Amino acid sequence: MHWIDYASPHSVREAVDLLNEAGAGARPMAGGTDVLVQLRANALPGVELVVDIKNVPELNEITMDPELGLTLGAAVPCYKIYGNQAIKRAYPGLIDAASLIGGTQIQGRASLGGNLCNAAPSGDSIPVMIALSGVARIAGPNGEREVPLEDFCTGVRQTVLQQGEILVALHFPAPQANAGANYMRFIPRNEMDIAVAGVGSSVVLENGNIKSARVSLASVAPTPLYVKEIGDAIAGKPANEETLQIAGQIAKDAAKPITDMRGTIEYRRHLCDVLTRRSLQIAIDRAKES
Amino acid sequence: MATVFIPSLMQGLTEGKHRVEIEGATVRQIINNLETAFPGMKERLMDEGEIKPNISVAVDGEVTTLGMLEKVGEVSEVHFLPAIGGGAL
Amino acid sequence: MPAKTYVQTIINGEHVDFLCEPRQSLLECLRDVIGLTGTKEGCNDGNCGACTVSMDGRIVTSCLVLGVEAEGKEITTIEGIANGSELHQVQQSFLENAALQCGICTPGFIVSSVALLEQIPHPSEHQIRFWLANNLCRCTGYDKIVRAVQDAATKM
Amino acid sequence: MTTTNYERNMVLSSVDYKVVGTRPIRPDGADKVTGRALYGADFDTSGLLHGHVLRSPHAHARIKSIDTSKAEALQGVLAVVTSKDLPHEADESDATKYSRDNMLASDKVLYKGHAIAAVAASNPHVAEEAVGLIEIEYEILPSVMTAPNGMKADAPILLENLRTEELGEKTDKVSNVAQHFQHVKGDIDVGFADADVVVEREYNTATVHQGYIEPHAATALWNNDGRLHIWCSTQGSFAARDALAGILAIPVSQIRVTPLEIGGGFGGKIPVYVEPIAALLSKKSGHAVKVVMSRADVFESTGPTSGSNIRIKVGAKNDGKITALQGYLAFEAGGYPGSPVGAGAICIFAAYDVDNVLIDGYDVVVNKPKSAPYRAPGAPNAAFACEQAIDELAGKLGMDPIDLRLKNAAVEGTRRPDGPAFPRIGCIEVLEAMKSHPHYSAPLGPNQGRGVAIGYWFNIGFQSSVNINVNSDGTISLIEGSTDIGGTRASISMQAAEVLGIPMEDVRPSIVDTDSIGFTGVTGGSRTTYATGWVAYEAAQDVARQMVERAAAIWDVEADGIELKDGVFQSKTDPELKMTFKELAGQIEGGGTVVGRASMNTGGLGAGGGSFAGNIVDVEVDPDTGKTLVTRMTAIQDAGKAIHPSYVEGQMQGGSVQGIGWALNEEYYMREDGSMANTSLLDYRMPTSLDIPMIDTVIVEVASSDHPYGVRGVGEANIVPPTPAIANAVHNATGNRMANLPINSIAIMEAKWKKQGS
Repeated sequence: MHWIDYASPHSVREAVDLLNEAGAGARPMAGGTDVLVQLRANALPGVELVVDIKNVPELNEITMDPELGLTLGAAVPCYKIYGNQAIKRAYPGLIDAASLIGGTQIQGRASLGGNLCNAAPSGDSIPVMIALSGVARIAGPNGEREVPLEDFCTGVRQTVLQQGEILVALHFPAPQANAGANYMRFIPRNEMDIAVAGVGSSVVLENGNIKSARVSLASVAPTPLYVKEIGDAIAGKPANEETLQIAGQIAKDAAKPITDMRGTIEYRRHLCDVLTRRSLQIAIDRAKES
Repeated sequence: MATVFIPSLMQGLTEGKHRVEIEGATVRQIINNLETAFPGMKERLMDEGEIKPNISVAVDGEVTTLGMLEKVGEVSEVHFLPAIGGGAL
Repeated sequence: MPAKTYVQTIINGEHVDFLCEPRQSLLECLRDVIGLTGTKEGCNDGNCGACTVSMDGRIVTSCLVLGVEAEGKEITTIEGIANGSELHQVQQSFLENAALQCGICTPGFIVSSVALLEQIPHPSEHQIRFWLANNLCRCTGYDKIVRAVQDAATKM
Repeated sequence: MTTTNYERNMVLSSVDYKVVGTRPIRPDGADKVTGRALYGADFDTSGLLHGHVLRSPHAHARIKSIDTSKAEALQGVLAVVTSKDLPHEADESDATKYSRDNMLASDKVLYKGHAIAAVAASNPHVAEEAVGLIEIEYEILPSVMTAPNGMKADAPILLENLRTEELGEKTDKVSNVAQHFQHVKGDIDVGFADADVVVEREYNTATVHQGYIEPHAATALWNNDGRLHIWCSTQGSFAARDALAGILAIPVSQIRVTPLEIGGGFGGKIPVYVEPIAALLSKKSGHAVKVVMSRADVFESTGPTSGSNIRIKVGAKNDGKITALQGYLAFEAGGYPGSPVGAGAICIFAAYDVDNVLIDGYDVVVNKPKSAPYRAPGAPNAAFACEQAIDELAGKLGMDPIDLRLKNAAVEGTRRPDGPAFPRIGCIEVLEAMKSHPHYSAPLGPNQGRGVAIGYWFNIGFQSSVNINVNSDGTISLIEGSTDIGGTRASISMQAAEVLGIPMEDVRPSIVDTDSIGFTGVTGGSRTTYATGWVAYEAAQDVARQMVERAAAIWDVEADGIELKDGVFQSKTDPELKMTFKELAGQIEGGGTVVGRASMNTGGLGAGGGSFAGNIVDVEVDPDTGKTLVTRMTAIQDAGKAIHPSYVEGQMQGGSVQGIGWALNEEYYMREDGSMANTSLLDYRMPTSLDIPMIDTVIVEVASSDHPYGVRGVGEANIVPPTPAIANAVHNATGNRMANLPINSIAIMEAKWKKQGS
């Protein structure tokens, strides 16, 4: 690895100043499970300063409010998320994602904020965070701003973050009554793998019908793909197999995958159909139990 | 006399015979006597006094590491085989 | 060459201070700077678990931690698992169940397994397999490792 | 999880011993569970430098120039080496040139990852940075990745001097086919004319890696007295010494190899890679130099095992008697000749006693790393093809697949297709153990299928050496040269202990360097417990003889009147005259120590008759995604005699799980440009603990006819049957035959879609 400097700021202001001064030569790091691998593989050749943001208290906070919802610090590691009983009850879809990123060791370091900022098409937590209508709270030299998560990733490993900006927290609205969510991916192994395709879904039920739904896909486009058309098409429809088939078909049509070592175009589109149906079914079951 | 098995790709030298009886108490003697009976064998089997690296000799079923020095019994079977490249050796 | 960084840690219960370059991983620091070579490198990208150590009570792959990040942390490596001359039950169970062949993955498996049994004292087979999925073993087929952890759980 | 009402790890034993067959704790255990054991990368010495290797970014290219000046100028760099630092004599043979060029490329690079230059620096990061400053000009050439493509008339040629060798005869055509051979038994035309049913199929297997967890690591010190000392992780310290002597053109006596603990090898640590580079860097810098590979280096630059193209034709009578077998095997050798196609051809039909057989084998160079041995090299590829064809034949005949195999099973005296006849073997016994296992008749759930297969590996014997020193406290120190990859300190010590009637815990085994013990072959070929164990037996017999003589001198009686029984030396006639091994040992030190020695050749290829192994496998296939889970697996193998049954089971379980990985996911995924895409353990996808069930075992014991305890090596045969057994299980679950490895979920869905479309 080439020489790097390391800084460990203790406030958002300090972190933003460090990053702003260093410009393109600086890289924020939370758990480091992507950044260190990329540095070692010479994938970040211009980076000379690593700004370790996980010692900023604000980035480690978890706050749950029955009215306002969940605010998750950007650097909170996965194990703290799935170890949190309140999140477990209210946002089981987040738990799905947090407990399948990497293995036990990776989950001791990796964060959902980091997963989002890494902006890999396969990022496991992003689809369900989009499905849950998550919003990114960003701090920068010009103050704070908020971005809906479906707009956060702009390309392969590219995000809306500008020079000097960091992701501070992820915010999720309080779950509605009769709501459920899920993340499901397909991997060849049972753990420690990159999604060949993934689906995050959320539904709200009303009298056995789908009141609203949001579905987002992983690994089938340059960015996590929010498929608004699915929600539009199945809202108001009964929560049954026929409706799920409609959703699956739309997902399959919306996917724009490539063929690579993890899957072919045809197989990935097929998976979008299967996984969308399966994921929505779990979200529906959870909504019924809630 | 030992029974020497001739690989199919060498049977051009032995008028199509796939097994022949040859005198010899060592692999060296066997090869020398083979050459007398079927001229050209030696050139196929040996290079600079050693068995070619691509060929191995099995006496009574087991490939030997002693090469030309390996003893051959009165009723032994001798096979010339392709050497096991990339194998466990 | 720019300056090295001074890092203060507690490793296996002892105060250990060391100097390192920011680019050095905790794994490199343990092995090359401090001389604790029991923690192994198998892949250097977090996918084999051979470098597993416990940091502030949580297992991590030390190849994905910078040495400088260890400032103020408590770290337990394979060298800190036994209690003096007495093996930890997990170590003893690995031996009695022949749960190692070449042994290169063993330090990581033992550190992970000890953490598992602290968290879940009586894990199911599935829980053991799930917890250990970040630790690769190419020799054993995992059967005897899972049995060793089960054995340790019953004896602890 | 399956509930069991049977023994999950059975040992079908007929002979009992005191130590042999028990399960003591391995002698090196404490070091290995506490982190104290020193592996390849753990070695340190004063003034140690770190080496880093520059590797080719191209799969096939001519090297036009190398400029190392910027690297040499970097602060902290002490040496830079290239192929020019290797000896290249004027009369260098092709084989020698290949072995040197594979260490450091001279005129051409033949695969991505091919080593070209190396740097030594005081800091490994600086060495890496310096490597980035070396400038190389390439002429990029078209590459070829598979054996069938490499054999095409218009294929890019890798080695301009290469001519196809046909058992000593060289053709004069420039070709990528390094070797063609043929095995003939009977007349297949007659055999097929006789057949009522014929199955003919073509199969392909992907390139796969051994996947040991420890990357290659070596430290070299080329001392001022001209002697080269290497500390490395190797399967054979003598093999490493001899390879180094050839590559560096120095006498073996100038080289001393000290083997460190080895973190897995499976054949892949028989060749040397970083050792000669470390040696050259040491010579040039005057320091000890350590070179450690990265994981990507391991995938891209060390031996995988060959991908292959195999065609099978099998004919049988309606009653199941096989009348003819024909095989065509074309194996990728990698950049230089030497695939395991020869071994694959020996094993492919070894389980069958058939009169008419024809096998053609081809060794083809392609732009991938030079293949290295991998556990039963060549045999799993061969079995994947043969055992599926046999399964298909059983289906056509309406026969139980194990019954079909039993009807045609090889027995003592059966002539293998390559000529030699089998000594005593356990093929039938393994098949019978499979058939009677509760797993074979257990019910299956929805989307599940069961498959079986049998496999063979011939095993090797060769040379080993053991010295035993008797200590005055009644223990013995056992000095040997076989590096211990999987518990062989225990299995070797146990055989010496059995002879002397002492517990294994009284044996102190040490694995020493090449200056300190007689020649010992590699830990490979399933030979260590068989060969070094046998030599330990002989060395212990030597100890026993000398101890008897000592007792005779003490008692003033004739030596032939004394026997050693259960660890007690006693007079055959006078019951008063007896001493335990320990008591006698306590009396000998003053009168000169007892040192037992043995060094012998324990046989060649096929030693002990080899080993047969079988699998029963259940899979569950998700009909919508194609994802395949192995839900139950039973491994059955003939161990001859299991010295330490736990480690025999461990071999069987480990081989089975490597086989699962090979069957379902593992492959070198090659990009268009000839580079491997999945060079991390994340994307290479070896099985994790969560991917597999417990692996049940049955150790069958059909004693080999030569080893004193009847041992057969067990390290390899167990990886032969998993891939076809899984393929057969997938067929039974889905109705589709899978002709290519890996059988991943995409392949399963494509087979399904193809069938639906047709």
